[in-house]
Amino acid sequence: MGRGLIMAKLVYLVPLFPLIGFLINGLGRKLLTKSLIGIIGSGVILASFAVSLGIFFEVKQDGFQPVIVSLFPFIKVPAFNIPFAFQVDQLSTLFLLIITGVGFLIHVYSTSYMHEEEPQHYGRYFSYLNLFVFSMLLLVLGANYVIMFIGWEGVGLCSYLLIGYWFKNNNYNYAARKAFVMNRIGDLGFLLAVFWILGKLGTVTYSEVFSKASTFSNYEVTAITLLLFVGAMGKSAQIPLYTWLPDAMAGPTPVSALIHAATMVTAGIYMIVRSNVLYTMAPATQTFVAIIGLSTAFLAATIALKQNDIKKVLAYSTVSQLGYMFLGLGVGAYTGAVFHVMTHAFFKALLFLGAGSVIHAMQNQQDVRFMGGLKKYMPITHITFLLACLAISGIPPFSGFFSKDEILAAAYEHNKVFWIIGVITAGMTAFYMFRLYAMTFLGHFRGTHEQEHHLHESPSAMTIPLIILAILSVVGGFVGIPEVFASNAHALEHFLSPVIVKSTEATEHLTPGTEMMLMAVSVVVAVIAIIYAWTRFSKKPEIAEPEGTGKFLANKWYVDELYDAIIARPLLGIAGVFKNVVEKSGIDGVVNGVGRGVQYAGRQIRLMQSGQVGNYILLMVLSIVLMIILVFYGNNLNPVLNYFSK
Amino acid sequence: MITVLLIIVPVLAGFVSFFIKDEKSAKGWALLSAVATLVISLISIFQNTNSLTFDASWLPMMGSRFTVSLDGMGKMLTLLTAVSFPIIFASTYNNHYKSPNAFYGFMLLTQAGLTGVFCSMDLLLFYFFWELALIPAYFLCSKWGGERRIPVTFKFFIYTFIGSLLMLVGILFVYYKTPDHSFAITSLHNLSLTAGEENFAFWLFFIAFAIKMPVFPFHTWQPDTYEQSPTAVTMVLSGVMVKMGVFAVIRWLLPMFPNASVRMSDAVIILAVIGMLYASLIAIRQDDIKRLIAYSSIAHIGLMAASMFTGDATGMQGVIFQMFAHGVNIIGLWIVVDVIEQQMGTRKFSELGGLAQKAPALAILFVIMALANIALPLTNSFIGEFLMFNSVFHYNKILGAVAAISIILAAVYTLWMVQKIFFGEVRDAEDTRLKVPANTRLMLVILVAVVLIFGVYPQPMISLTSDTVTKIIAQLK
Amino acid sequence: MPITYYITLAIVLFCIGVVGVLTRRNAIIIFMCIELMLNAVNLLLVAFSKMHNGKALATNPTSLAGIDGQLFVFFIMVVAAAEVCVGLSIIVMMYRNTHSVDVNFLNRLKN
Amino acid sequence: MSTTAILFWFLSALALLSATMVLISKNPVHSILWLIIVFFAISGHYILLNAQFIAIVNLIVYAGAIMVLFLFVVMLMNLNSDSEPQKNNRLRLAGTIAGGCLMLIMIDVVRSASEVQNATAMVREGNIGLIKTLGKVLFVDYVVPFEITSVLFLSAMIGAVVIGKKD
Amino acid sequence: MNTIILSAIFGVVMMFTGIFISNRAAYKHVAAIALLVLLVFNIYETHGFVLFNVNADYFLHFEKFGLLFTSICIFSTLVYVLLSGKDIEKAGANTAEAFALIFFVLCGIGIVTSYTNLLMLFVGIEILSIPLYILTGSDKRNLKGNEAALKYFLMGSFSTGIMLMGIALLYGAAGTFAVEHVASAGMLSYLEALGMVLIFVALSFKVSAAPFHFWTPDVYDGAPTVITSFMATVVKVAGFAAFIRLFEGRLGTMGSQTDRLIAIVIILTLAFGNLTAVFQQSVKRMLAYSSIAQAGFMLFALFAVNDVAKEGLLLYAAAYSLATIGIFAVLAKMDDMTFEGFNGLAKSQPLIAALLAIFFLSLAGIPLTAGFFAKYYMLAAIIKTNHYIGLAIIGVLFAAVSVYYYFKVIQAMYFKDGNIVLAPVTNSFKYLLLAVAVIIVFLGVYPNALLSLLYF
Repeated sequence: MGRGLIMAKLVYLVPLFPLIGFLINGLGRKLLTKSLIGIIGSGVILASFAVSLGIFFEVKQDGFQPVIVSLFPFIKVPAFNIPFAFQVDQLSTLFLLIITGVGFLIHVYSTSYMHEEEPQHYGRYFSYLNLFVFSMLLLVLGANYVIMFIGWEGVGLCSYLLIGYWFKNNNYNYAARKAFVMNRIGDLGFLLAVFWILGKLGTVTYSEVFSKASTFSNYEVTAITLLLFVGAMGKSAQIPLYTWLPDAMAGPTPVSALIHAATMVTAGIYMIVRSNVLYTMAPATQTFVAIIGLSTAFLAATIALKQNDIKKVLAYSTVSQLGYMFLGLGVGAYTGAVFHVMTHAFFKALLFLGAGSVIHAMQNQQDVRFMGGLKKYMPITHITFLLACLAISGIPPFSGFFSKDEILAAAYEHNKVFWIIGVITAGMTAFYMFRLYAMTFLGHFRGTHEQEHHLHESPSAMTIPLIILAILSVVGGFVGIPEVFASNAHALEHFLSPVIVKSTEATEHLTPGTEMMLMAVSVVVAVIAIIYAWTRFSKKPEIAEPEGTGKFLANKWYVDELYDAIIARPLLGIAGVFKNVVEKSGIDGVVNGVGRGVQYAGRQIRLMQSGQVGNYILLMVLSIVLMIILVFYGNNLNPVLNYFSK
Repeated sequence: MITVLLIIVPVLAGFVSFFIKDEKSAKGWALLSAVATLVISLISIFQNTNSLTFDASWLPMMGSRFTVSLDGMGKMLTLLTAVSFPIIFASTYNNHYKSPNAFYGFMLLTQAGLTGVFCSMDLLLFYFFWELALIPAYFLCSKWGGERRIPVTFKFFIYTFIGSLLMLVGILFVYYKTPDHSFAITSLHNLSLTAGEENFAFWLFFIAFAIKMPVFPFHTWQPDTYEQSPTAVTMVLSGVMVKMGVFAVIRWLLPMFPNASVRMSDAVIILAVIGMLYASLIAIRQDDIKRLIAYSSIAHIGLMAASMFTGDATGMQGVIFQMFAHGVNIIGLWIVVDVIEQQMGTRKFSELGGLAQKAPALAILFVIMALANIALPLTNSFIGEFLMFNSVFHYNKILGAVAAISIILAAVYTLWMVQKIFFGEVRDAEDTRLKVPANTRLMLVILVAVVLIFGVYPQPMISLTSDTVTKIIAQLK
Repeated sequence: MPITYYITLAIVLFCIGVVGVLTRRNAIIIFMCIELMLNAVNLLLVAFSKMHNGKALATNPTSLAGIDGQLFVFFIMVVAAAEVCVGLSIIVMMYRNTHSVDVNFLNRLKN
Repeated sequence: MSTTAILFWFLSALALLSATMVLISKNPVHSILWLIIVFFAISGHYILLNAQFIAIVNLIVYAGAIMVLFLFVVMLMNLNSDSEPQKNNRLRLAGTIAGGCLMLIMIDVVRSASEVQNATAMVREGNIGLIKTLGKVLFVDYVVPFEITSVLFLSAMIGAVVIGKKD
Repeated sequence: MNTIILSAIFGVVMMFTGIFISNRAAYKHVAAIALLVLLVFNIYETHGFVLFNVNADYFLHFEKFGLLFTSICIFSTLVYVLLSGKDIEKAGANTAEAFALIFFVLCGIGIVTSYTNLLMLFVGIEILSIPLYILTGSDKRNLKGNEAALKYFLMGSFSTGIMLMGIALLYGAAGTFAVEHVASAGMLSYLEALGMVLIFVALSFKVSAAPFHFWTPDVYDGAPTVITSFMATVVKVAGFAAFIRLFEGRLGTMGSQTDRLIAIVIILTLAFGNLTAVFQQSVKRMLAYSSIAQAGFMLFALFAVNDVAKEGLLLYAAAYSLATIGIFAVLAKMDDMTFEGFNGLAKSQPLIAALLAIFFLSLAGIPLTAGFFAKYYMLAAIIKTNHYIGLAIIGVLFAAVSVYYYFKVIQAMYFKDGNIVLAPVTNSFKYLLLAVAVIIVFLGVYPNALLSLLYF
């Protein structure tokens, strides 16, 4: 290494720029003008993106070895040394590009979207966004689990801050807090895993951990990977810690696009891919991951079927797609998962930004039942949104098709039931996306006149990112095109191969015929779902309140209520009991009781002080008698009295 | 000699302060002396332990000498004390106290006591300072506190006094077990006791320290006292004084009774872990900022208590680091509480809300402090809590995991607090801005800077105190 | 005479004195009972004195051993006289103020 | 039974009886008179023990001076039997039981003491109780306590003056 | 010997002063000067300087501990006379006689701190007690005073009877009254043991140890405040000197049962004193109970009987006496002796309040006051025996209880508001009080100043 790797050594610049942006915007939010804030906010990300590109080109060269840039010792104690170090390799570089690239576009979009905010809040927004990018970059760049954890918690914090951005609204604050707390539950698992690794190996640096991984017993590696996965559950919104993500839509829409679709929620996938060495050693965990991923994908998809809030649909869709990615991880298709992260970043960011554009135009109306027919008012938004819908539905040759099929193929290899459920879920995905599309853009407008009067296409700062993302959504899939279509296929897999260890028990690849067959089935299912949704909802939008199963789905399987009933309420109840009963009457009761006991004893003993000489002398005489008994006949009393001698 | 100065300056300044009738001058004098002490303390950081040792004859008949010295941990804690007081004085500069001369006099005496505790190398001397720190604090709470101050602080006093008296018995007990009948730390660190004696003495000392820290179930004095004390005193109590307990365990208890410490570690750690969860849960249901922070502090101290007894060098390092971190953080929180209480006239969550609109800068600073309170990475408490949880987890995985639940609960109540105070709609109709005086703001900024600097680059503090860790762990082995 | 006889006699007298102190209410009689106790002690001391003297005489015919006992009795009498002097004046003072010597009326001070 | 023994038993019985009568007489004057008889009985014992000096002093100081003083006071106050109402019977019983217990227990302890086993008090012989012997020792060896006792009398005197005199 | 003789002489001198000098204010000064002379001669005696060389070793033996103890008593009395001289004048009509009695008491103290013979113990105790009966009743018009005097007298005589019985039994066993013989080595015989128990009871009565303490609150409460001050301090600690002289050589021979006996008495004393004090409304009566509680601590010395115990007893005597005399001196100037009576004292009399606070802190045993080292030594004495350490723990728990009632006064003075009525105090009174407080604090920081006198 070292040969011409100039950019890789400057990798610290990548997170540094957003940090600078954060500081400038954060401290100077009252001094800077809005445009200046926008320029700084986006500019630093662009700078990071440029550096990332430079790094990418270096990493792409053959024979590239991972570069570790160590800045300073973060925690250095005799038992271990955790440096503040960054690791540049294929995986982190890929994520750098996604984060800074998509991040930049969303920043640009935000300059326009958030333009109505007061300058200081505008500055606050951009500083949060910059801080988020900084944290996310730390997460993917860290050369050890602790640095990753810093980013891991940092993105959680930024997510909290941005969800609660409009802090006057207490519902948003609740959503923010919920997000943070649920993330924390996951973080706890992550942290415990880190402790375990640290205790066993005395290091958390990836390269050392993976090279020493064989010292773990089977039980340990399973436990560690499970704990890490708990972290991923929280961050990437998997069952049972997924309910925060739909609520997180309280934040500004670009935030949803960046954090809750494109980047932060994929941190869990990044982490597992990063730890693929460990996961490959723990097949039990892998199966668990696959099952959780698949269940989440299915559950979220069913919920998405009946949601009417445009962002909620997209949120559940995100949860569902993340489930897909975990399915991929669980069946060993690490590259597939990363591939899907990438394509998902493109089209889901696009969908959210498109939705943002719609919401912007609709003056913050988010319910699709009051939209419709926007096609003619917002052409660019409409086209890009349609492309994204096709991409997510897995229609060839859009990006989603390739990435999703890679996962499904791997699932098929692993277990056919996984595949069947996966395909059904894919069908549902196509259905709800086009239900959403149809109700938003097709048919006739159902909103108020005032809203109709204001309908317009968004400004270019918003549409240009849409267009760029649309292009990426369309062509992005070709980096991972399967072998059946091209000879020089799976560029992504080749690129990532140095960081991913193949499972030793990996089955043979499917025959091209089977693979074609699988693709055909999923495409057919998707197309049928699209046609049904399109025809049904463009004519007769679903406005009535749902009933029966529909109501069950619309109410999200009542999971929030369930959590409330079995976790939140009992916990508060216990806390109340502790506060009002145990603390007051119990512990403090004992303490005060001692005091009261002393007073009571004082009051009683006082009565012996009767003032009567006769009584006093009587007590004295009795005491003398007792004392003599004690001294001369006292041996029989020994057991009682020995109590006082030590 | 520098070490002696650290004690003498506040003592003398404190006595002088009693005679300064004018409020302004008293304040200025206190601040001046506190800053002077800070300067001395900063100088002492760069001296080596030998040159900081001062030894003089005191009570030859009793085997006690006036021996003070500073090792890494001592330097750190005297620094914490020296930093806290100027910050406290400066941040509450605008508050008015009746008879300010006595107020500042007692404050400075408390400072002297605290400093003395941290640098005594003679057990009897240590006990002296231990009490010297308590008495003025009692007067401060009782005289300048809230409505229920008299019974509450009295409970606090008696509670801690019982603890220290038991410790006194323990001190005498070990004194007669030293071969040369001496209170010197070197003699006491080489006791040879039977298992029974060691256990007995262990508990005598531990109860005193446990009350001071406080460890569940000896904690009930604390929330009341914090609530009723004037905030400046609460800062001293929670920022520095509770560290006395932790410090004393590390300085005295563990090295004197290494075997008993190992034997009792299960019991202590279980108590501490129960306390962490218990206090966290209670914190969730509080309606008073001070009580919430008080319970939060109990939870944090519980972690320190658990970690100290794991016998793990890393955990010990974490505890020592966290003493500083916790002190800085909680003082920061109290400063904000003080501002709110002074200006809004209430500390009830149910009566607060939306202050972020009235005082955005304060909100930001408070949020950072709150995040430090929940040990977010890149704040100083993360370092400490990381090391401490690590050690507890290695001590026993189940206990570690259970203890770690408290970090979730910490997030719940801390964010709840932030939300209730700063977010949401403004509660009162008046659209007045919350005035945050420049001095208060400056102090908060300093504290935030400390939080972040040591959160990102904790190494100086770790290196400073590593000698203590090495010594203690060697003693435990 | 066996010394135990004297001891028993003295103790019985002493205890009669004690019982008197316990059962009577008249301060003067209580005081008299105390004097009775002192006399019991005196008797005992003299008896012991003679016992020790007897023992010593067996070896040394001119021994004065045991004389301390009788001297002690003398001092007791001296002290008792002084005490009676003070005690009676206190009782008289009390009587002047309250016209009673009943100790049961001495209960302004209690608890 | 020898004369000594008869005397001993007689005096003992007299002392105990009179002592009991001191307790149970309702009239204080009677109590005093009974007490004087006790003192006489005890003086008899002293004489029996050949402690003549003590016997005489006992008669003069106790039976003579002190008891007369008592008698004066009682008569001065004009106390008669009615002036002492019945004491609470329960307390009386408790007092008697307590005193009885004390007696039993002390006797039991003393009788089992080794020093007194087979020891006798020399009766009607020995000369330490004679005035001459005693006086010698008292004014030679015991001069210090003897002189110091004067302080006692001084204070008693002051007491009598301070308390007894009318303001 | 100097003390015994001189104090007897000074007592007589005071009596004559009463006759020849009609200015009552002068008595105080005469007494103070006499005390000063007494103190000087007593201290000289520790250097071997004796006024009258009387060989009385069979009865009295003067050694450093006893002399030092006497010095502390004399010094305390001096402070007492200076602080409370005015109040003595008010207490009764016979001021000069009162001073004379105080000197006689000191004579008794000189005896009980140096006796070697049970006869002297008896005589000493009586010389100590009889003046006190009189002083208690010196305010003849006060019914409470009368009652207190009579109670004190009756019970005191009763306890004298008990003590004499004990002495007689001891004599029966040993054939002599010399303490060294009585306290000979070896197991106690039954007779001796019974005698010791009875003497123990009588002395316990004198130092008001439970369950023989019942007279204390009533008498202290009923007596004129200024007399209570003297009784509760100087006289009481002298009782301990008597106690420890008797038990000094006894430790090895008393056996575990007697140990237990003392232990139980200690616990009872601590319990009765502290618990009952908690409930009191009147500060004066509270102090009476607290003096019982303090006695409980001083009894530790008796239990341990070692060097540390003796050093501690000295310190305790000084610390306790000075602080209590200081408190009573202020108390005597107050109309309302309840706790409420102290409300707001800090406002009207800041200096006096501060000094009172120091005295109370000292009584509570807070460090930096002499009271702390006093308690410290007592605990040390117990722990040094490496035996019955549970007793030390019980002791400290009750010490914590004692904080409750001592601090109630401090709370009243500092944290509560009220209109206090205090008789006018002179500046010299204040300065003297200040000096006492300084001594207490000085001994609290450097107790060696006093203790090293034992070993110079």
